[in-house]
Amino acid sequence: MIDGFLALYIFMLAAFTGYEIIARVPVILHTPLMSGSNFVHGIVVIGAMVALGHAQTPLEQAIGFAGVLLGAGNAAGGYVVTERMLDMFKASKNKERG
Amino acid sequence: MIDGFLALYIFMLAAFTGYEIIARVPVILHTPLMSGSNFVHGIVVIGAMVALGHAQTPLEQAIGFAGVLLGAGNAAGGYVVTERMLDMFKASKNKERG
Amino acid sequence: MGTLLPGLIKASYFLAALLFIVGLKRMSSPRTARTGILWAGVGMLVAVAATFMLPGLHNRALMLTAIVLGTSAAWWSGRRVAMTAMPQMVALYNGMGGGAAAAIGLAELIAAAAWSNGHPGQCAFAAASTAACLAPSATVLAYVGLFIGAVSFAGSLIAFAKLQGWMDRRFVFAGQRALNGVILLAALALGAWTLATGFAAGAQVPLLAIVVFAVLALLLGLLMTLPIGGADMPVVISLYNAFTGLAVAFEGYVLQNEAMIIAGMVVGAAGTLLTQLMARAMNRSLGNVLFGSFGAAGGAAQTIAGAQKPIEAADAAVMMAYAERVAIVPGYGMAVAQAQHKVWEFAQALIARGVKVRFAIHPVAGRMPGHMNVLLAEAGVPYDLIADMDDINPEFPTTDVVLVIGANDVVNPVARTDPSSPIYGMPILDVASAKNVIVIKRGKGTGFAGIENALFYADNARMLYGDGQAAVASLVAELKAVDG
Amino acid sequence: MGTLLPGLIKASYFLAALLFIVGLKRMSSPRTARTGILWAGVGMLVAVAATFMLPGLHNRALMLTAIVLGTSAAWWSGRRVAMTAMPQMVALYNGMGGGAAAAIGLAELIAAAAWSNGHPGQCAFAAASTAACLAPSATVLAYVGLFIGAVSFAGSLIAFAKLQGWMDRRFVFAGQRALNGVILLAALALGAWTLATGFAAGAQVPLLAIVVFAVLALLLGLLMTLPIGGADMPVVISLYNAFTGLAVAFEGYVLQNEAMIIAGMVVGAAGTLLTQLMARAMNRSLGNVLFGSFGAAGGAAQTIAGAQKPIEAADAAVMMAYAERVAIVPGYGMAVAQAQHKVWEFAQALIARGVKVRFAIHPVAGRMPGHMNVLLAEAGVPYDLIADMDDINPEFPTTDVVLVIGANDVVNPVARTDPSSPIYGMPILDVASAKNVIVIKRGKGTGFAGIENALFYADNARMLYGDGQAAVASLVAELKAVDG
Ligand SMILES: NC(=O)c1ccc[n+]([C@@H]2O[C@H](COP(=O)([O-])OP(=O)(O)OC[C@H]3O[C@@H](n4cnc5c(N)ncnc54)[C@H](OP(=O)(O)O)[C@@H]3O)[C@@H](O)[C@H]2O)c1
Ligand SMILES: NC(=O)c1ccc[n+]([C@@H]2O[C@H](COP(=O)([O-])OP(=O)(O)OC[C@H]3O[C@@H](n4cnc5c(N)ncnc54)[C@H](OP(=O)(O)O)[C@@H]3O)[C@@H](O)[C@H]2O)c1
Repeated sequence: MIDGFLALYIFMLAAFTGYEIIARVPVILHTPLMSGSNFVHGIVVIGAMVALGHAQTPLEQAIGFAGVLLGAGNAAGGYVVTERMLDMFKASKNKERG
Repeated sequence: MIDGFLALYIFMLAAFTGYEIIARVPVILHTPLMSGSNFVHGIVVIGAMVALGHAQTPLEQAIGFAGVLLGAGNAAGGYVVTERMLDMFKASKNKERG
Repeated sequence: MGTLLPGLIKASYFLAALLFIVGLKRMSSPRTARTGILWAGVGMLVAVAATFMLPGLHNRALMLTAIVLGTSAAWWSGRRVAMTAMPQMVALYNGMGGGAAAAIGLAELIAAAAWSNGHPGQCAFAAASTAACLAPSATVLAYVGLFIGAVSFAGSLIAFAKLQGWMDRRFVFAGQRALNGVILLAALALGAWTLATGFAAGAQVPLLAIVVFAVLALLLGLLMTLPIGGADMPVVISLYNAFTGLAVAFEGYVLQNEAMIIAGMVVGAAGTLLTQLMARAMNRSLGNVLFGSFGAAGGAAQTIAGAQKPIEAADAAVMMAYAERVAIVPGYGMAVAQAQHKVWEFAQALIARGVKVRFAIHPVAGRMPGHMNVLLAEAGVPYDLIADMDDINPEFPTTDVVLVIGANDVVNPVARTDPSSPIYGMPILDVASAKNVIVIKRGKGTGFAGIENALFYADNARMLYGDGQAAVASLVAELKAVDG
Repeated sequence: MGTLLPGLIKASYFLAALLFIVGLKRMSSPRTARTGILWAGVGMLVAVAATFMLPGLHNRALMLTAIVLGTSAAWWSGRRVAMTAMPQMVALYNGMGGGAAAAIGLAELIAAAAWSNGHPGQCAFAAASTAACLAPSATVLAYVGLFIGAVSFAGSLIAFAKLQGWMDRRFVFAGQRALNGVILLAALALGAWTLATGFAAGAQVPLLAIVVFAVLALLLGLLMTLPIGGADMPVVISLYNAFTGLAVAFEGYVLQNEAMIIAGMVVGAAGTLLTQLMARAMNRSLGNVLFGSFGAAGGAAQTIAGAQKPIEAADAAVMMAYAERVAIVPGYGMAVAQAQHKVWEFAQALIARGVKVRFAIHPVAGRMPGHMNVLLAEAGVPYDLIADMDDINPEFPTTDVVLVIGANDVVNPVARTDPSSPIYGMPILDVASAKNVIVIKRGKGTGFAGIENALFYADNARMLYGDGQAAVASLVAELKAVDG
């Protein structure tokens, strides 16, 4: 069980970690990083799976199904888009230079 | 109760937080920062207080007493030394300049 | 096996959380960014696989169907969309995440209320999974997560529609903010009432109340986003990205899932900072973006003495061909014209002649932070030819020619000189200090801020009118002509 | 009140952890550093006050006595010590923290074992505080924390003694590393044995075994640190700082105290990084610092062609008086000579004449990272006159005179040219590229790495022999003479 204060500690530490990581991101990576963090909260799909897995009534099943569908879309779409953007940041070694 | 995995999460997040904070420290602050982090682990004094507070035998009391003494020294000494060092980093506004 | 499997699942979640953080960390440096998303992706796979193994889950066929459908649709759309449409795709996927978080909250609250209604006097709300009583803190966070998630869902979809060009106008009407306030208050009251009812021993919580609560949140997200102009959308998307993160963290608490809590909270904090950075770089407050009527005040007619002096492509090409240093400043117009490939072709031709070429990027050029960087990277510009504002501003005085392509606000000296201007105080690329400035744009159109630009009337500035792509193409052609 | 007080205490611990993190964060920028330690200090007070409120604690009088004694002794010594003795004071206080962590582990393990011995068959080890069984993970971490804490305690005290000058020699003898290995193995075996005994139902754990375990750890800390040279101590202190942090985190887990876990872990991670940064800046591996015999190999006699060319203080003063740009490079010798005040006096005199003066600081100049910065700050040099290596290296070619004061290794070009040199690969201050170099040192002494320096034989270098303080004082006097 994650009780109240333990949850607060985890919330706080995770928030600091997220904040500090982003604080060092160069402007050049802002757009891919927004997309990358968008991918990360795609983890919501596992929560939706749990909700669907416990759904009993058709209403609950429908909501759970929608949740998994949307969550999977978040994760998959976020991944593809981020990967495509980052793929463009090639080092210049193999390019001709001025 | 902080069970095994919760503790792992907290260990991990705290480690990331500490790492990321230091990763941004300019060289100019390395010595005071070493001292500042030395102060922070002076929090050990509260653990020593708990240990002494539960001590029953004279041996346990002696160990607990030593722990509190040392822990208080860590905290107080770390604070004074860090503060003295940081006090020297004055902005140059009120100084004559070249 | 009874204790091994749960242990393994917990370990998988731990690994996933670790990989997310390491992945995001790696994404913060250009050298490691590409592997960063890979690491995070592995974390996601591990977490999903572990969740499949969770004992006691039903509806596994439905689950698999939903995952396959959601994944393939998103994968397909994400693969084929054009690079310039990335902002709206991020909005779309973000909205989906918000919707998923809201769905979790809705499902858990409905199931919990139904169970409690059926077992009067035992629990305020019980967790659907275990039939154990939900802690009051978990119940409250379930509501909060549902609310935030639903706002993010509806808001992100509107943002998507606007950026996609399906909804060009800003919907503004009198009393809009008051209406939003009323909806917010109604939702709060309803939420508080169901909570109080739930916690009153033996009282029944009407399930409909929870659904209405969710609908109110959707409505608020819709109405909040409708009046915001398309150009402000990136800040709004970033904000909703943070919202979704928080919603995921809160629902993670309800489900007692540490991976969700940590991933959601990391994104919540990171997204909040990113939003602030974006808003600050545009020299606006977040409140102004959300509630302000930008452009209305700043549009006051200013006229600038002098005239814009046009230049022919041939003359411009010669000027740069014989320059020692050329800086290229792209802006939103380059994105509109999709001119980045041509621009790089032109730059390469200059480099081949021995000209020192650099690209100067303003942090908020375009419509997303790093917008220009992504476009230039797409065209194949190596990132060490790309200079930040702070690095290149001191170099302009020794630069022979600055070529401005579809940039306007980010090079507008008014930001330094006119305190009444809406962009006053925004740091700009100081191109006016270069020896010569050539500006490519289609006509006398203003930029995002809707204000006149004194640069275009400066003595050392020449205008090369035309669509960005066509204009640069003619520069390339004329440069070839110079050689032979 | 039964639930209010524990809640308040938990909230205080949360606040303390938060303040520590925010404090450390603020210490990472020169502008906010001074308030950073204040914030952290408030956190400490809050945590200590809350702990006093903990219900069920005995020995409160003893507790107060220990706190008053420890605090006042440390406060007094910390106030009156000279600025240059800071490194050893940090070592001392750090050692105290390690000792405290070890004491907690010892007390908890002894109490737990005693309780279990008295209640056979109930528990492997029980927590002294609650008489509840200690989880196996907590028992193991109690041992680990005790071990690390004791190593840090003994090692830090040796480091203190060495830096204080009480112990000049490096104690090296044949088979030293083998002996350390044997002690480590013996401690591991003993720890494993007591754990196994404890977990075997009904078996008695001899309390003496736990004490012997602690003594072995102390011995190891002692023997590990004795052979390390005084100049390597800062890296070692930083390592022990990280050790203490970890020990505190582990004992925090044993006591189920989140504030200790978080503060300890943050310092553990931060200290590890800092140690790596220090070792890397000196171009050595941590293993080399701990086990290497530095200097022995590098001392191979190199001779450099040419001669050192002396200069008189009067000539040096004139040269700088009429220079446009002067860079001052301080090193360990300035610290030894306590010349920082004189140096700043001299710099001010130059500035008053219109000379552009900057201080160039190498990251590992002196004997601690930032050593020079602290000394210059003490003398009152504004920190914006102080330039990092990366910033100033490109400026040396346009600098008229570089004044090197007691620096040697950090300006040794051999680091770039001779792969066999022990400092090969270390980035250096490229002072040789300046128009003139004046070097203040007492004679032909080598620096920390014990190698010859080609710079001193360069055509554009002149030697101003003498103690750092005296030499700069004569420069000040001669500069006055220039003016009349
Ligand atoms: N980057 C971000 O994160 C972000 C987010 C939201 C808002 N903003 C705001 O957006 C603005 C960005 O400034 P900016 O200088 O990049 O762009 P801008 O100020 O919006 O100016 C764009 C210019 O490009 C020209 N243009 C449009 N289409 C063109 C085409 N096809 N070919 C050639 N030129 C074309 C337009 O003039 P013509 O019509 O005459 O061609 C216009 O003056 C700032 O005000 C910033 O605050 C930025
Ligand atoms: N900063 C750190 O974190 C750290 C930690 C550990 C080790 N180190 C190492 O320490 C070295 C630091 O380099 P450094 O250039 O600062 O110092 P250094 O290489 O140790 O050289 C110091 C020089 O100062 C001279 N000196 C000593 N006492 C003096 C006095 N009273 N007046 C004038 N001159 C005096 C000595 O020559 P004379 O005897 O001829 O006067 C000596 O050549 C590097 O090798 C670095 O790796 C650094």
